Amino acid sequence: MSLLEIKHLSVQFETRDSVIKAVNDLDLTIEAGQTLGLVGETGAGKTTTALSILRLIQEPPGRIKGGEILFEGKDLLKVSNEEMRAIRGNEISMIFQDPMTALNPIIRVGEQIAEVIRLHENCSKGEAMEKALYMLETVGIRPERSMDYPHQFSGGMKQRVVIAIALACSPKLLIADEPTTALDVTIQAQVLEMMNKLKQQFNTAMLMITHDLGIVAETCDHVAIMYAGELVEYGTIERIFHNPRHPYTNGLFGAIPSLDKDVDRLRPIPGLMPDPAALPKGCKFQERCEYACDKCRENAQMFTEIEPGHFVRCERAVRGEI
Amino acid sequence: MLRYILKRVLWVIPVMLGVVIIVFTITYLTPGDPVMTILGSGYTPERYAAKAAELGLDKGYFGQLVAYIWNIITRLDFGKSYNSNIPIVQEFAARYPISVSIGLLSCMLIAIIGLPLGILSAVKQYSVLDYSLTTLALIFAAIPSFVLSILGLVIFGVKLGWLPVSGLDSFKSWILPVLANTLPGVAGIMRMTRTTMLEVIRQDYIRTARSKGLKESVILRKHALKNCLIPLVTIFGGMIAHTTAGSIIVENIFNIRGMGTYLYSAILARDYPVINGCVLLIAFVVCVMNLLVDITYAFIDPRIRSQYEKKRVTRKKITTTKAEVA
Amino acid sequence: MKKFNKVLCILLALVTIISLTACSTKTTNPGTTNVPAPNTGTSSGDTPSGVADPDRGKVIRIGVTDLGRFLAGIAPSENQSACDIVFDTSFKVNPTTKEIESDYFKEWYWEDDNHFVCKMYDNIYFSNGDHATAEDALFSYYSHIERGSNYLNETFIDWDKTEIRDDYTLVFYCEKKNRAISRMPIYLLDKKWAESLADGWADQAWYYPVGSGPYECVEYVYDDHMVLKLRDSYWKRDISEYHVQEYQIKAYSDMSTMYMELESGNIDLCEVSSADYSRFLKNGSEGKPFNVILRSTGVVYYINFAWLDNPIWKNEDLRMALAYGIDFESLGILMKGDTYMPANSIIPSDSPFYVDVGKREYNPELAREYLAKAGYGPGQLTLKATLMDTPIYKSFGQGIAYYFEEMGINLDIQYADVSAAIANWVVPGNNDFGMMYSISGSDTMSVLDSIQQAAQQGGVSWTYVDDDHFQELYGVLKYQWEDDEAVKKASTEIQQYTFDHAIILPICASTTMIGYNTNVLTEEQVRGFLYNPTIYKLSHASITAEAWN
Amino acid sequence: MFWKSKRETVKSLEEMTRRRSQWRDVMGRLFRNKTGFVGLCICAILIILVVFAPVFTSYNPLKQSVPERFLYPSSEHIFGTDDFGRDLWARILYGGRISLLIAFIAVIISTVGAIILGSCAGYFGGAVDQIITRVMDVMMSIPGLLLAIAISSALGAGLVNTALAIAIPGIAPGARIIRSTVMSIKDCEYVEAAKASGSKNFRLIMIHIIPNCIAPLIVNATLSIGGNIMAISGLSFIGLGVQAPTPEWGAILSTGKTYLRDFWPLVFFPALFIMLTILGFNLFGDALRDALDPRLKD
Repeated sequence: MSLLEIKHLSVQFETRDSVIKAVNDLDLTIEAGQTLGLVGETGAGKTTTALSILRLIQEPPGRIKGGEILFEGKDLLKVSNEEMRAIRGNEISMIFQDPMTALNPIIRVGEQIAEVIRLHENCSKGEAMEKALYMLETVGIRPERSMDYPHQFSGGMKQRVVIAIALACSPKLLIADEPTTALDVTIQAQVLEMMNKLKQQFNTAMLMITHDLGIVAETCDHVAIMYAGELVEYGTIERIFHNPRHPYTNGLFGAIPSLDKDVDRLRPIPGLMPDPAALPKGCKFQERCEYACDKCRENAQMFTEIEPGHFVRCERAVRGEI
Repeated sequence: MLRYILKRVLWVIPVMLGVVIIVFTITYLTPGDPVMTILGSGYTPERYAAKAAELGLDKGYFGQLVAYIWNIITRLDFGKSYNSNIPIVQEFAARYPISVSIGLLSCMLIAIIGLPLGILSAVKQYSVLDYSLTTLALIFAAIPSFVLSILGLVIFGVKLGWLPVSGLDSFKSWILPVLANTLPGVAGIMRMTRTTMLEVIRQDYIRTARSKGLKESVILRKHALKNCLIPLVTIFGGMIAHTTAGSIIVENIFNIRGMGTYLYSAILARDYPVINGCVLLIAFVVCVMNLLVDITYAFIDPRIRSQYEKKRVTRKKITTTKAEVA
Repeated sequence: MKKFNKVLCILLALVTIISLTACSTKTTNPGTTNVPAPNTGTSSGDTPSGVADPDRGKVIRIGVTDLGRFLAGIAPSENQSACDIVFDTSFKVNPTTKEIESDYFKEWYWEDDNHFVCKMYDNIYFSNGDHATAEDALFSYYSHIERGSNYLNETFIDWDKTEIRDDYTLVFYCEKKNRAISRMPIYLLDKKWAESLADGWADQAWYYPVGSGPYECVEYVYDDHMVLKLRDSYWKRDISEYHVQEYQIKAYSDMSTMYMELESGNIDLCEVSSADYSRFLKNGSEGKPFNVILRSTGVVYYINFAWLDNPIWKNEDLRMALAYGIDFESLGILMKGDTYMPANSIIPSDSPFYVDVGKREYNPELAREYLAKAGYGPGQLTLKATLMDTPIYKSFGQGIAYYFEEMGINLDIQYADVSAAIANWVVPGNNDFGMMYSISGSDTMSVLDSIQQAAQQGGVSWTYVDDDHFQELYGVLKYQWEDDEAVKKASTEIQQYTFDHAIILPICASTTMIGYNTNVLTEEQVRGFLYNPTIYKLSHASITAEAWN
Repeated sequence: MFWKSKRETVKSLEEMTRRRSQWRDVMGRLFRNKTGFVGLCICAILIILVVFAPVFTSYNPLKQSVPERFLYPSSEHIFGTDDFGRDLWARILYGGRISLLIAFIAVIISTVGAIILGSCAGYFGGAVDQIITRVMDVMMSIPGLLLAIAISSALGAGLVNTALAIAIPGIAPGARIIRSTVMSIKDCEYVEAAKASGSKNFRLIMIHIIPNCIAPLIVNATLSIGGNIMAISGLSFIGLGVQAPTPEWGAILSTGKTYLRDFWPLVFFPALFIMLTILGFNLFGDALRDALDPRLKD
């Protein structure tokens, strides 16, 4: 049994005059202790997927239309609110994109860490605080700073605090939503390294959401490429990096500057993502795809396994035409 | 921190000086001759000169201004009412406590009713409850308070006879004036709370708190409420200052002998020392409340507190945050 | 769905408000044009006097809009309602007998053509124990003038010299025998006490005065209330003759609140606006514990031109323009509601001296013609006036603004409270015209009383009529002592002359309306309060114990 | 808030186009907002009624008619008549002219004042800022209505005086908003660029800074119209507003209070119109604020 198994997840945002289909029929699996990279452009639905797992989508306007999210065999979409709360922060926890705003500005950081420990580990205030100090130390912050407020920390340190909160209860699954986007490059490296280390230490599975393939390469076991609310390619890191099949994945690689490969110039993917409120019929990527044919515009593309553990949502790629 | 508070306290002095000058100038420029008003039909040139000298009105603008400020500072003497010849301070002592009691009661009610309703309607955004509450708030904020007061008086005082019409003699007689003061305020505070709360519960740290698995009630109480209260402190401070100043309209209609009626009769009688005194007193209270608000701010918001502790106090920052809040 | 909710909420709130307003509505229409007869006989709500609760009326609660101060002069206003029971008064007209009587003068007479002799009682004591002599009486007369109470307070300063003949005799030397001097209501003051106050006059005399009357002020809270208590003894009468032990006079800053207090029985007596309450004369009080009575004050409201301040009024065409350009009947109804009584002459039509002088029909075209004849095209004439912010003046101001606009005269009206308005009036040149009525009213309904301000120079500057023939006729009324025929003739002539030449423009008869609590007072008793026709001065002569048995 | 969040280097022209498309967005959001639309409709209807008053009533609002006093609403007088027999519907329409005119004049005066003081304080900083901020602090410590009362009792009654009395207390809060907006955008690159290319201060303020402050200003102005209407009626209640017989909602209402128990139309209709106006402008202002600040709405 996989640690987390998402089946046919669909999420919509309903506003007064349009329905935005953020996630469409998404399937995803994470094994215990493993790291899955979820890659895509801004607006592809990555964060929505992550929030759906924790059931943190704001309702209204958001709505989970269908599907299952099986965590250790339990459908998270069906459990009661109390059960869900017992899972959040304890078994699944999340690191958010912007550390600047993720911490409550008027509560001391030590207390913010201790809070989650006391909630889930049934211990006294003192014990919780003790563990919070330990966590701070673990993420590389001197424990005496636990009495400080978030605004007294730099961005990287704030993210460390967020990570400390996320890992405080040794969760089985950690969702990291672009944990380094808001940070300086040097800090990014430190934070990533630390996350990797801690992941090993706590034996935590991780869903790493990012648009940075470099980060994926450093941290992940599997990669899922997401576009316009659906997965377009999935496979182990080696497969995807060495044998990308979907034109979008190819485009992503073409858009990264690289030192070791001799590329004349970057080839950014032309055009924009389709309006999620009015998705095209057929392949969602058709408008930007240089290989798009009439069939692509007609038929919805199937997510097909082209080699063991490597799925692609592109008929032409399946047929080997690309 | 102490230095900041001290600085802030000292700041009251120039502001009050400014207020005195503005108010004094306005009344100084007002057409109409106070000596004439006092003497009325008893006018003779000699009596006029004597009265003008007695009131110090023969000294010219600066002379009068300096004398006025000097009397206030040294003797707390705001002068005497032209109309009643009673020292204004004496009337303040009798009337201000009444206005303050009504004002504070109203403020308490406003807080007790307005805050929870605002929070409720923010938490239950888009629900029927939210719509009813916001609509009611809009309507109550749009009804002039004397319409509300007189309606209450006619219905509960005269038609039903449940409540006394005027005065403040019994517990019952407080109900209508306090309510008349409260309802428009509740509407305002409710709307304000709702907006602030909506803003707060959309913050990332609330999502963080949720992701920790905290109960909604805990999130509201521990994470959202305090953050929501910070901007509201400013509004409440202003509200307390204004409400305790006494409402001209409400006090008039319910015939309460507070600051409002004092000011009202002074306006009708062009009794300028009283008008000046009332405005000064109220402005002073506003200043003190602003001071308290700023200090409270520094205590409850660590971001601002640490600014002062580092002694890199730049008032600009505070003003900007306040302006944004307002 | 969401939109529906919102609409529903708004509708609901509107319905609530409408129903709230509607439930306070009665079917009666406050404004109808027929003139009702004043309600006669006591109201059915009155308890028969035989089974009266002996404590009934021991304490009388009175509502006023301005508490006033005792000896402050007319501006700021002298305390009209309470002075009469705290002080003894020199002369006043008894409303029933129409005779002049006095509290502290035993007798008064013209010794010859110049000397008016007043003899005081010798046993007058003030509330502080001082004994009153002619010194005090003389001081009172001068203090009255000194305070400035004379200008609006029906007083003619028409003596040249005064003399104290003995301890209790005061003599006035006048150029001519005149009627006016025996009409001055002067409160008897304690000279020793007054002089001891010196600069503290305003602190003591305004609030806790020493008088020789049966009541004294024991509590005065500025702008709020005062309490007048019956003294232990009164020099003139046995104190047990007085039934009312205590008057509580309460000030209301908003008239509507005062009326509501009357309607809910929390005050026993107050003056009510006739425009507002005249319906009760017609419909009765509908089972409520209060009733209203109406009284004609014997004088009229009239428009006065500021002859002295603005010479344009010498032009008769201009005066005529106003006489035709204002619909006096409508204006009167706007001011007095159902209690409107027409007045074409300067005294009310029920006066024994009344002469049918004729009537001008409202004729705006003719008014404009007269105006053109006077040399003013549309918009060329601007008139200014300051009015008191009392209901009667406000109605007058609004009403007249319309007619002025119709005539093409620009109007600049300011409103001010009573004392500020009077302060404005006494300065020459502030007003081009004004509306005036004799505040004290007249029980004799004579021309002399009705338009006394028109013959009085000084004080309010715009009331004096600068017309020789008019003043000549008025002089006859004032000084002709013996020849009643001559007075009658002059009275007739002055009415006709005033009408023909539009010297003064009468609007309507002045009336006053008092609301009272039927559980505490009877109509008879209330009429007893109305010693003075326009303001219910609390009169110690009429509210004695007999009235309650 | 969007008007100060965009920090990309944009040349002036691009800035303009961006702003234009932003306005389109804002307008779109505004019209999609149902309550805001209702508010806009209320305001529009009121303004049309009031501006074209002679079209909607043939009565002269000053025409007195004694036999027609206190008539209840009928087909002839849709709102009935008042204590002087004047048609109430006509008085309300013409009165709206006065009330709205005063409110608008006051808003214009206070907005212009706020722009001048706020932009000077924010742009020049230093001593100018210190002085202006201090004066604003002083003004803000006197409660608005109180200051209005003091000014209006000094100036006397009348339309312009009332407008002025209401406008002056409104300057300080507006100036604060402008000041903070100006301070946040004056360091933006496009302003810096214009400065570098030698624009004069005045030109800079007019062309680059003011347009960026327009949004919060409009919101502030719209929301303060309601407050102004309330303040005017408060002044009229005290007797300091427009003098009778000039029709003005607050004045009509305050005459009506005497007749509340017996003749409801005289209170109900002016109160209704005051309420609708305030409601309309508040709804519209709220929607405008939401439209300009999309964070609040999802």
